[in-house]
Amino acid sequence: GSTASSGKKGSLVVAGVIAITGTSSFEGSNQSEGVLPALYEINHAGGVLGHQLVYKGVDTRGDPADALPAVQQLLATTSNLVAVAGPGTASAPTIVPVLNSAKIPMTAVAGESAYDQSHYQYFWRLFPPDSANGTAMALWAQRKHYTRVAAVFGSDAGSQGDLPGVLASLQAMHIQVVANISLTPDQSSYQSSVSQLIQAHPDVIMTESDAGTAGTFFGELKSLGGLVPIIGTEATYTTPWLTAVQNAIGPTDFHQYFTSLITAPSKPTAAVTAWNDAVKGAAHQLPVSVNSAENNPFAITYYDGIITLALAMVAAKSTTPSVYNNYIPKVADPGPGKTVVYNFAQGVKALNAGKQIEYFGATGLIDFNKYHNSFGNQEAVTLSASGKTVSLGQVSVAAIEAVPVKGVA
Amino acid sequence: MTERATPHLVATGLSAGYSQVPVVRGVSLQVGLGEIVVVVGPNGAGKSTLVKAVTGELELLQGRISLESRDITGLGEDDRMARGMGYVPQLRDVFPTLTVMENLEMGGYRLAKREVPQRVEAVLETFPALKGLRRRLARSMSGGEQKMLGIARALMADPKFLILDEPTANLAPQVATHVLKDIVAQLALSGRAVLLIEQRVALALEIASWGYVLTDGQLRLDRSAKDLLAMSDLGTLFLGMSEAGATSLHHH
Amino acid sequence: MEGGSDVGAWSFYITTLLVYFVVDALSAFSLNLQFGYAGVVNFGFIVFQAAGAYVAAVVTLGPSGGQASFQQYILGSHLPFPLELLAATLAGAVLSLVVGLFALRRMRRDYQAAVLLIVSLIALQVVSADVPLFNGSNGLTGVTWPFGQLFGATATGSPFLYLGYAAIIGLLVCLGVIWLSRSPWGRSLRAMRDHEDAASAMGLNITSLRLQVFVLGGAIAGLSGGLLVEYIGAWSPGAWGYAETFVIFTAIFVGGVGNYRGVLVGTLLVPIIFLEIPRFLPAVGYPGLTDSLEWVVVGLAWMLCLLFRPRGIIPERRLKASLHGSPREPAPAEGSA
Amino acid sequence: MLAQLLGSAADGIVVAAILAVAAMGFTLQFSLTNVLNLSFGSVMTIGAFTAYLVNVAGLSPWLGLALGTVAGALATVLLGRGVLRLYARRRTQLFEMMMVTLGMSLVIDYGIQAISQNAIYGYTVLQGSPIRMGPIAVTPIQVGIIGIALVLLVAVEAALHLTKLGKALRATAVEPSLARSCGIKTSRVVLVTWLVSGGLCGLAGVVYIISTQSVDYTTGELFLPLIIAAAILGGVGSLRGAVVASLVMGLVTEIVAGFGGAAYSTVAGFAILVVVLLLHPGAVFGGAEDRQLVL
Amino acid sequence: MSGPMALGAVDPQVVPTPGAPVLEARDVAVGYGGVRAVDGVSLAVYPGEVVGIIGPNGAGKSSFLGALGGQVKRSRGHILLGSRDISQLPPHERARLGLVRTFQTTSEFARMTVFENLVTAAEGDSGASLKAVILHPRRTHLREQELSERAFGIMERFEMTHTADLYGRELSGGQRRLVEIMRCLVRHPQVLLLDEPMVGVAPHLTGKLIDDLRGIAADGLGILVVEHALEVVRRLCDRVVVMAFGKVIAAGEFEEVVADPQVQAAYLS
Ligand SMILES: Nc1ncnc2c1ncn2[C@@H]1O[C@H](COP(=O)(O)OP(=O)(O)OP(=O)(O)O)[C@@H](O)[C@H]1O
Ligand SMILES: Nc1ncnc2c1ncn2[C@@H]1O[C@H](COP(=O)(O)OP(=O)(O)OP(=O)(O)O)[C@@H](O)[C@H]1O
Ligand SMILES: [Mg+2]
Ligand SMILES: [Mg+2]
Repeated sequence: GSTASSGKKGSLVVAGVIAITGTSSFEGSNQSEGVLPALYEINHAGGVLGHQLVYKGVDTRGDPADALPAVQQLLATTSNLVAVAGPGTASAPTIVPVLNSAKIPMTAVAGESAYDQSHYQYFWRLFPPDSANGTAMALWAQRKHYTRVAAVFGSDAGSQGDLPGVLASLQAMHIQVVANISLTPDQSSYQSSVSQLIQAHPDVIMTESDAGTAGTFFGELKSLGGLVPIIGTEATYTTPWLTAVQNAIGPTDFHQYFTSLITAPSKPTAAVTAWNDAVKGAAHQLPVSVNSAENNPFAITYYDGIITLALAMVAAKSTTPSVYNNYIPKVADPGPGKTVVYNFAQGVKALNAGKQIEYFGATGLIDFNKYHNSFGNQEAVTLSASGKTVSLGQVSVAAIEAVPVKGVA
Repeated sequence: MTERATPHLVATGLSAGYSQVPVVRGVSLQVGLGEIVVVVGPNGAGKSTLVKAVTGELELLQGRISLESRDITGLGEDDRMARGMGYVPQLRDVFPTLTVMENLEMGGYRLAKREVPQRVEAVLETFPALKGLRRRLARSMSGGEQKMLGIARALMADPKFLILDEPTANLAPQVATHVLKDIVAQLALSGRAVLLIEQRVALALEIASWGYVLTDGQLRLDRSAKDLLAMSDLGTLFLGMSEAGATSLHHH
Repeated sequence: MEGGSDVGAWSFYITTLLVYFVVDALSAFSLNLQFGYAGVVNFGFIVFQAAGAYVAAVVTLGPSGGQASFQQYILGSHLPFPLELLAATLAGAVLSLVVGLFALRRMRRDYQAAVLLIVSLIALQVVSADVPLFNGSNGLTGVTWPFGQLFGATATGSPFLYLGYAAIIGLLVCLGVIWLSRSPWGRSLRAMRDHEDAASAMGLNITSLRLQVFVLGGAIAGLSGGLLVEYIGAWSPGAWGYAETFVIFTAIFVGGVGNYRGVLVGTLLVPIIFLEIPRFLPAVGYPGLTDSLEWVVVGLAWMLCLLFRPRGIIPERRLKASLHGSPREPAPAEGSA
Repeated sequence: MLAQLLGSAADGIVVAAILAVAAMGFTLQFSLTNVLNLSFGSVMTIGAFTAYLVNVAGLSPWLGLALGTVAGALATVLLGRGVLRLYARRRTQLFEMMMVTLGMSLVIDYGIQAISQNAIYGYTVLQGSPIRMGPIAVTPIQVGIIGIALVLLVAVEAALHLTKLGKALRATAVEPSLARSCGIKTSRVVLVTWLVSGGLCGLAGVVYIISTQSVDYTTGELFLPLIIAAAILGGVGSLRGAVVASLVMGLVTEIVAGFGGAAYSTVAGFAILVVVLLLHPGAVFGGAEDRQLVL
Repeated sequence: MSGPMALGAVDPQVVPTPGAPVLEARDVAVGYGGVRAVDGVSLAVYPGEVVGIIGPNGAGKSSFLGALGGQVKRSRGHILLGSRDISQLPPHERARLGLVRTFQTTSEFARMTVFENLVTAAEGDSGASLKAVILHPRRTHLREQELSERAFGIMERFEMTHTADLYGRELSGGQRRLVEIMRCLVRHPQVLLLDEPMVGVAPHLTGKLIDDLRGIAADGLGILVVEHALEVVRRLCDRVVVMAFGKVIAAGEFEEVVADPQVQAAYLS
């Protein structure tokens, strides 16, 4: 549909610095599923201070060496760049300093614990660090009284991030790891790994890997009769993974066995409704179906990040990055006397009315600490046979922080 | 040139070379049925290049070639062979990774299946040395054995027009003589056409009916073999020989 | 707008490309020496660059914090300039010695290529899987450049200085390579490439020559890796997939095998222009479509180059004998009459 | 322990069968045309996607198997005739041709990525429930794949060494010009090479995704190094060699994986090649160095 | 006759004592799987002497030369260069000790010019090593000049100067053969092994070659030549060895050997 106002002022660019091709190309898909709906919502509400926002993908190819010129090219050629979504895991170490010194605010998704205590002024992360997700999984296993865990993780960079957190948390909770299996991506068969797993007699599998690998692995696991409950990381709760594994073991078994721990909204809120609307509005631009985008935790996080940044621009009455950057916590963090808003339009309205606002996101409460990190409760979910997200329960931030995880700083 | 046989192959104004640069320039020659035609000349004169132009391995830059009065200028190597040409190259004359038998079968590629065993036996009869080596890979044979195989391979198809580029290289003297005096001469007697390149000039001219002298890519002489053999100054004039060399040409 | 387009952003971008150009030129020169001169088809080239990069990184990062820190690695220390580059060079050389000892055995050249390709894959998998070695698939971060204390901690913070620094090193090494390949030693390499039996029958020790050129090339690769990692500050398996070797090979082919001017042109064209220009293409279709199509364009450009310039843009030149220190002019070509 | 070994060995044979089909196609193509075809994996992907589309269209998976094979053959002929030959006419050399095939694989792979929207598609057909014999568990289709590999080995090997056309293929591979001067129509002979090796390639793509149960644009590309390794280990041009090498590599990878080294299983497979080189340097030496392209 | 700069630094051990052979083969045998190509050949070449080997195709002549040069594996026997046993040495070390050879199938360097083909022939000497090139640039330069003088001299003699800048792969069959031989002449070997050096060479050049080979033999070098052209053998060789079925069946002066009935039967019938 056409947007409310167009072309009155020049458009502004939100760049997605992410792997779009190469082995980590799923990152790019996750990102566009979140950023595009956010932009749709913002533009539909009249844009930011009269400017329309447009998305521009910048391909890092999952390689720090490729990412650097890509970002510099972006900076050189894009005079109307106001924000960056990303960078992702592999390229963050190279790119974060560059963007920071170019004074471009970024909503990063790099889970590395190196950024748990980031001092970069323009770095903002709405994601839990990798270790938090792992701790939540361990806590969930404890709650379910599982005692024999098998860890099955892909050996690729994208899939290894959560593993240390998982192992350290299980150790802290004295839960036995009976098998720690690493899967080299894209083999023709994982039969040997499957039989190794079966012989370890686990009562639960904790897992993350790329979608293709997971499909093959769990398909073979099922055909050899070894299915047990599966707890996936946040990254498994994305369409390619879900589809691949669902295809491989069938929707009924999938629903019965699979749980994933994801960053979660505390309850169905107005923000979630706004998110769903935004996805529907942007549907024709998305590489995946509405349903799968709606349930993609990465996408939701990106969405929240962009909405927050846009609100900060409105609050600062400026699209100048170095100016609005300081307003980012001001429009998100909770505080006394603040008006809670659940979407961009509400926020603009409140700000224009001279109020202070707190954007309560589709992922829930946003509260940046001094390291520009914010993450919320984690939720255990599964997919119903009809493809709807079903919540199974919550793991609170407090519980996660209470686990004395050693070795994962 | 009234005494020459009816031409089988006629090449007129041939120019050919490598990377568009002509090596052989404006050469015309003919080979008739029942004739052995020899091309002689110093190293690098362009003899092999000329032959490759005739077989079609090299594209012509200029000129026309006809076989049995039909123009074959535009035909590829394989089509020319299908019209009864046979060729023993100077280098790379066998399939090294194939056995002797397989090499011979390839030589008889265009023969009917039942004819092949017969021809193999006939050809091996002319080169008894190969008889015991049927299953040997060509690349594991001695230089001379490979040359024999190369010739035998070309004989398989019983070509009407045979081109031999230094067929006696690497051959022991009596085998060389056998090739020239028995095999080649016999072919001509039975009405085939033969185009021969040889460095054993005297021996070649002895069996040949016609000879061409090629130097520096151009034809210098076009005479009957007898006339050429009689020219005492042939060597010194056209082959760049010293007196001593010239005598050796005659008493080889 | 501070973040927007200005001279600074453009010059940083171009500077980065130029730094990459230096690194790629080093790689291409070394690969050309190995392939164009010695006929060794080193499809594992990028591994030796990676070795240099990793070693340069760990010897400057300081002792590893072990499992407790966010990255683990071996050999952690604080070596000052130029020791860290020497270490990188040495790493490339030592690794190529080890690999060369089995991969350079007498075998068909295309087999050898494939064996080295496989070495490249093995190395990538081992480094990805073995976290204590070089922090596994997450790779190493936080690498600084040697003159950080003087000019600002990261190389990207003072890119022009870094470019100058890299260019001087690159120039010296490249000139050295050119000089060596024109020397009698370089000629021996070509003889070996063309006919091993004949070369050894003339007294050339084929095994040793091949190992020499492999190790020398590996050393230069290591050096280039060191220069690269100090600039981008991070290194991970994502940066050295085997496809990267092909990019350099293509640069050589596009420019002209065996001709260093051609190689330079190819280096400018392929890794820089081929791989950068598509970034300027306008976005079409669903997100990601442009990026896929970029690679299609790269592939096509690649193929067209090879089609229209099969010998490269500047093909190998014949070394005319008269230019070769001979006091005599070669006689003009004449017939032998 | 023994049970694990037996189980892994059975898995290894299954993997080997898939690898063998691909490696036979590769080794055939390589030895007969002298092109080290780095787009072989991409053609596998084409075959795989064809089978997937047949499945989506609701047709029999066996038809998918057949059409995947045909698609591989056609794609190979098209590339060989349409593209590689252009280069051969311009006297492109062996290694430059390898670069050309690499460019080709970029175009195909990323073309497929663009068309397939970079998604992974499930392909769960012909699975069936496993047949169990103690620690060994194989599905019927896996047995089928092993059968297919063996039949192909015997058939192609016989064709190559016993038929006139087979011999002509080998002759053309070593001395194309001499072959023409024997009257062999080399361009027709090469066409057969493309067809057969391309068919094997397409078939390999399909059996590969039957095993992995999913297909995306990287399917073939990721499998290619293993194929090349198997082809070399077996001695290029030897079908028997390719099959034996596939068997060795399949067994090694699966046994290593079965005993806990899954992360290193492929490495172990490749390492075999290295070990063979070290122990027996002459093993993979053979054939002339100065081969010409045959296209 | 060594120039201002010795190209082949000769191991003192290799210099034969007066009256002793410069090359000696003792009971050398070569087998290929089932085929016994060379079956116990013993033979000595003295300084200043040209020895010819003749014999039917497949007699084992090239295999014997291969065993001497190190290209083919011996199954038994010893090879002595001067007083040194070189049986275990790899080909390049034999070459450095002064044993130089040509091949029956020409072995020109295809992507190097004829000129480069020639100068490279001297490269096996340590003068071209990486170390020498880096450490002694001046010496290397002088050596290059000296080499190119020699190369042009030799090319002129064999009317190949006009091909100096042609690549090996652009030569005609006979020209390749000439390059093969000229490469040997660039060096100052102790022993020269020639495998059918005259094949495809135009007749007038064979005369020159014979003169040249006799000339360098006179300088004290030993030459062993395999040749089928009897006329050449007669004019070139001091002594002839006849091989058949891997064995030596006769040896002696040319005229007496060709008159030998056994030789007649095996070779000349
Ligand atoms: N690689 C090999 N494998 C098996 N047999 C071989 C091999 N090379 C040579 N032979 C055989 O060994 C014997 C001797 O071969 P060799 O090349 O030494 O003969 P030669 O005397 O040089 O013959 P020619 O005069 O034809 O060159 C021959 O019967 C040949 O078939
Ligand atoms: N492939 C090639 N590329 C370029 N030039 C070539 C090629 N082959 C031959 N030539 C040149 O063409 C000329 C003629 O070569 P050709 O082989 O026809 O000579 P020839 O008369 O057969 O000599 P020979 O008696 O030595 O065999 C030579 O000067 C040679 O340098
Ligand atoms: Mg010739
Ligand atoms: Mg011989």
